[in-house]
Amino acid sequence: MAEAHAPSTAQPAHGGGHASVRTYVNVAIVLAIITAVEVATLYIHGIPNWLLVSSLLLMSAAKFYLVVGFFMHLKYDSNVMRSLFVGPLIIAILIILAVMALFSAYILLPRTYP
Amino acid sequence: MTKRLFSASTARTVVLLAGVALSLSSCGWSLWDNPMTTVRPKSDFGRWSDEIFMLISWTTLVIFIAVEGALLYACWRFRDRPGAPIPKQIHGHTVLEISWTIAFAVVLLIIGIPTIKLIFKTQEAPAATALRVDVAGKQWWWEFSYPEFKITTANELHLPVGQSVAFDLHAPDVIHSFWIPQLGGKRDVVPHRVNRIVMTPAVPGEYLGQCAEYCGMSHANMRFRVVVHPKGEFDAWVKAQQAPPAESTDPLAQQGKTLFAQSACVGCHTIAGVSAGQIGPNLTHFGSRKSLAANMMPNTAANLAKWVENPDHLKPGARMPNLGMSGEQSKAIAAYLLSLK
Amino acid sequence: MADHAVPHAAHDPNIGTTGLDHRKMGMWIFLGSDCMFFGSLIGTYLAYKGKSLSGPGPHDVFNIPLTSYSAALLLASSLTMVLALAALQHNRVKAAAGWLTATALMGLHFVLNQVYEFWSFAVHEGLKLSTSLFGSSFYVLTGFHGAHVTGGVIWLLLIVSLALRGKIDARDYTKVEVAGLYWHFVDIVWIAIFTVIYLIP
Amino acid sequence: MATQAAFMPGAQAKEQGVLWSWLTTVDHKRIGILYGSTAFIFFLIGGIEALIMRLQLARPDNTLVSAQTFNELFTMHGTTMVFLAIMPMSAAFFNFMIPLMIGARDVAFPRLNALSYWIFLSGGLFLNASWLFGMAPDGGWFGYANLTSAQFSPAHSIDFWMLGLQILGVSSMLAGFNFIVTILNMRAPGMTLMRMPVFIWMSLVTQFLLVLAFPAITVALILLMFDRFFGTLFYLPSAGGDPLLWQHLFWIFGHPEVYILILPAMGIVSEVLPTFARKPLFGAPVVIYSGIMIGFFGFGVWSHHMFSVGMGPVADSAFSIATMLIAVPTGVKILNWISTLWGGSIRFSTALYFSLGFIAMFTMGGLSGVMHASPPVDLQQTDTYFVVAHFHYVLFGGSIFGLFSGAYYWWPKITGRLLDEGLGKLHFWLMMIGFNVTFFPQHFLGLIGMPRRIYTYAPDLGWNFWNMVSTIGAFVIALSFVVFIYNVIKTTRTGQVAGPDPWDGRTLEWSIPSPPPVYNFARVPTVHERDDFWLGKYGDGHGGKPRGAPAPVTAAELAAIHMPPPSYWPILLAIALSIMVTGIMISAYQIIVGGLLTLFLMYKFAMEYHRPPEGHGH
Repeated sequence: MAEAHAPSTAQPAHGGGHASVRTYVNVAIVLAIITAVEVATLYIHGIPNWLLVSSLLLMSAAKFYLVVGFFMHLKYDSNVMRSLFVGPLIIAILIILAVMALFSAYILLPRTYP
Repeated sequence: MTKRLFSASTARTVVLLAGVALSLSSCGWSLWDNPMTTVRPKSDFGRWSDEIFMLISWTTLVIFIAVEGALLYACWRFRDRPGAPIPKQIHGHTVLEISWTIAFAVVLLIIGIPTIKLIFKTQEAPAATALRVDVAGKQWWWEFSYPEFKITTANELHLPVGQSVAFDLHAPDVIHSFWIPQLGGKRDVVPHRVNRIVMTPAVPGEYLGQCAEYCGMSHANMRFRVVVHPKGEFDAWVKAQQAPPAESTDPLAQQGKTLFAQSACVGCHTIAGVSAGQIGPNLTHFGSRKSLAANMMPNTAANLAKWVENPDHLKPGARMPNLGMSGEQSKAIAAYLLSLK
Repeated sequence: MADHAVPHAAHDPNIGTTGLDHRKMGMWIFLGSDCMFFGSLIGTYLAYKGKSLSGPGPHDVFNIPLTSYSAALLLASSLTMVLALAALQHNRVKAAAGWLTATALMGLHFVLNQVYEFWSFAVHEGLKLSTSLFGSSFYVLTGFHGAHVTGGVIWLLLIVSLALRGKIDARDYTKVEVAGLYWHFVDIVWIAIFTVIYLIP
Repeated sequence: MATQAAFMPGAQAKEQGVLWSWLTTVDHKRIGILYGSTAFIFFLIGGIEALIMRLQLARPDNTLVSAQTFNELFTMHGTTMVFLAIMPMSAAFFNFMIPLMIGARDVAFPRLNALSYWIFLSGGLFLNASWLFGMAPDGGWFGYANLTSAQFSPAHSIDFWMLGLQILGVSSMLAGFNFIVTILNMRAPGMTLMRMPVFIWMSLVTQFLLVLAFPAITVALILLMFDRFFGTLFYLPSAGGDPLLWQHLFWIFGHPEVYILILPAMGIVSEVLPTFARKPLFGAPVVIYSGIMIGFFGFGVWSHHMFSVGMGPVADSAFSIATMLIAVPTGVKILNWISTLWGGSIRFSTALYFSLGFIAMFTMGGLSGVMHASPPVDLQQTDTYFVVAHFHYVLFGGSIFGLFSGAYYWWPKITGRLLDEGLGKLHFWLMMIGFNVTFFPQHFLGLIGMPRRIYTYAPDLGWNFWNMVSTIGAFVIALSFVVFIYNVIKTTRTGQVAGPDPWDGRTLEWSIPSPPPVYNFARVPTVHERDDFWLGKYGDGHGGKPRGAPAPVTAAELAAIHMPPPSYWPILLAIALSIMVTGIMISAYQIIVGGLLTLFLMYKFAMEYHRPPEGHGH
């Protein structure tokens, strides 16, 4: 990352330009389909819980990626912009997971008092 | 302008650091023996922590001397001399960097492994034979209950020597921290959950405890007293506590009892057979306690009368209201309470 | 269109020596920071999930069809937002203003849906801020998201008003792009909230 | 609107009066001076609070101040030193030095920079105004729930603290965004990230910590505000709420905050040592990566502040290991600093004294920190004076020594005059001695059981002597600052004129006049290496020849410099924001009026320069 962004050597980096209106519409259609599937899974009974949760998380991650990558042009943007957003996002997710673990410790590993 | 006073200042640095080291090594030792010392442990739990503390202390002392020594030596050896050429422009040394990184990692392993072992060891479930004590930290006093014996007392904790004790810590109001320095580390007393600390007092004697988490106005006055008894003595104490309170024939005490029973006292305090208030400390055997108001002062008639008259004056923010007792009334109540052996 | 930022770098105070736009970079950092903001709120919600002592639980109150419709609205508004940017970059200012208006209206619709949702939860389901941990954490989390959407709507409408007054053209596309980044971010936060809070049982 | 006239240095000030020119300034150097002087005043206030506490604790059962006052003092001392003294003193150096050291003419968003300062000032004044209302915050700088709940703290004191921190958080985050963009996007041509001075690197890491850590406390404070004003249950145990949620959110912010306080000082030391040892920083990339590691791991160790709350052995172990890991990059840094001195030709200036003091004292603070990384040991030490000693060795022995090193080092650049070296060394020795006399005995006090945050103690606990020693030391520290202030006053008029490069410096700021002109660099430099300015003077020692003096700057070059003109929107916006936030304590109407005003001013602020100057783009 260091040398790639030497001032005055970087390419002009502009949002837009790289994705066409057609791409945007296609992405939106995919987003709509995923959302529909997400909601539909709620009404199908008999899916094991782990499968439901993991598939919902997977689908929302896909939507997240599509919006960030295409609508926000991060897929085409400079590495600097990417790391400015993805780094904090990773820290935020890790902290959410850690907080969940800390607060569920009492449920998962109940301390038995005789 | 930047080149003067070199040798004199270095000498001063040396003297200063030598002084620091001296105070660390010599005058330190004689003063560890204090009523709330953490480095003269009197329980298994305290001793284990102290062992790791000493391990880390010696390790870090070696590092400390090495680092500060290197710093001072570098300052002396490489001081600017008149007419000195520009020093060689060294940018770094990869092998050195890697080796001291590894060295630090090794030191941390030395400290880390026993630490992790001890974390699990000290947080094991207590043995079935352990004595259970329910501790409630309240603004700004301590309640101790022994469910096996059906005893409740306040601000004075009595324990048998050599028996494992499991403290279950409750906080009805805000966060406190239960700490008896000589018997080992502290554990916070947190509303909404029950914390636990387990230890085995090893030496009979009297120890002091104190709340160690800021809990409001009189946090500094939330102290308690711990008595570790030889085995037989503890049983006797339990028996005495289980007995109904003594009836005094002293007229002043009798008058005090009447006053107590007729006033707002009964709303907060329990005295077996007299009242059943739950808010303030249980006073059934109040006369047997050595101190008053969460170990703030000796439990004497004069102190107690002052306390009853105006609690807030002695203990800022005290939750016990000023009941407007006259001097005579408070003296009577003090006489009654002190008769509750 | 400013396809050659570097030669102009000395003149445009918004373009840095890397050729990147200050405002855009600043917005990305803000969004990174906002990840931590919503991360803390979502963490709070999850830490308290299932720990309410009383009151209706999440799946007693949620109106999934309505919320799905809201989620679809926000996703659609993201599409109109990029279309607005694309139109402006081609200097089609009127079209851009139209897409921006559509975006803002969908955002507004989302907010109104949320107001209705809150109202019906409070009145029909008896879930208030002070009812239970669920009530507290749900309203604060989704409420702050709603506040973000409201801020975005105001921002977009201000840009529309500039466009209508002829004060925006292709040169100013970065302004719309930066507003767009914010808008899409609000959308992805909703993607996360929708799944984590509404859908996962 | 689109015509952003070239702002010629000094012209505006002459037309509009000195006060107005400072109120509307957007010059990063002036804002830096504002930050520095404001922070120093708050530092003195925090110091006076500390002295009163030390007086109270000098003797057992002392009655100089009441319990309530003492609790207010330690709350305000902590809050002031962290948020109103050390952070803005660092911000003063960020403001003044970052553009100079990366070869830029200003920060990325000059008006936003002014806004950060004015919001900081209003937050600081608001927080301290609580003294005037007799409602100084008394919940500790950490404000642990549920003591701060409406039930246990019904007075407005907690509101002052809560809203004050919220305001200060806005200021810090705005500054953070600004500096990140400035550093990443405004470096002089050729200054790659790895060629940046280490101070700039540490500043960059600090800014990331700021913008990523503050949201956590923002959320924690929002939850507290909702609890206190709108009846939510977040920290209410009787409704199932968990007070530990506050502690987690607070320390998710609070631990990175520790590095926010120390990393700038580490950066300063990394500049001062090479200059006075006349040798490059040893292992500069390692120092930089260590800083990044410290910053990143800083987000993963927060619960080591909570070993005593009963998280269970698994969490205790995980956070213990993570905390020990963070000691590695810290130790590596210290050894690199010593190696920088090694083989050098060391000139003992006051700035270097303070840097050496930093290394010596921070090492001690770091080593006692290793003790707390071990939960069993921490259980004995947490919330005792041992911890007080530890973090003062880090924050005073570390941050303050480092910041004063920077002050003596960059003073000539900022003012054009040198501080007196003799008085400087007197300041150093008084501070060094006073500091150790004050805080070293507190290790003993902690080990013999003295808890923190107590306003009084019994006479029979063996604490009397060391408390008295500590109090005496505190007054020696106070004396050292009297010497510093005298030095500043004396040299303002009579100090030796510094010239552009008094220390034979290595980085770009020494290549321009002292004090620098408004535009900093008449010609933006091109950078080829780290320590480029030094290499230009002396060559690289491997056959690279020194570069000659650059061609003189032409009038045409000067005329082409565009600097942003002053703006009064930042200060107005800061006032409006304060009106809105304080409305929470006063009335809903004030919130609405303040909010609308804020919105309006944000619009005016944004529209002041709707377009870049003419000539851009097409």
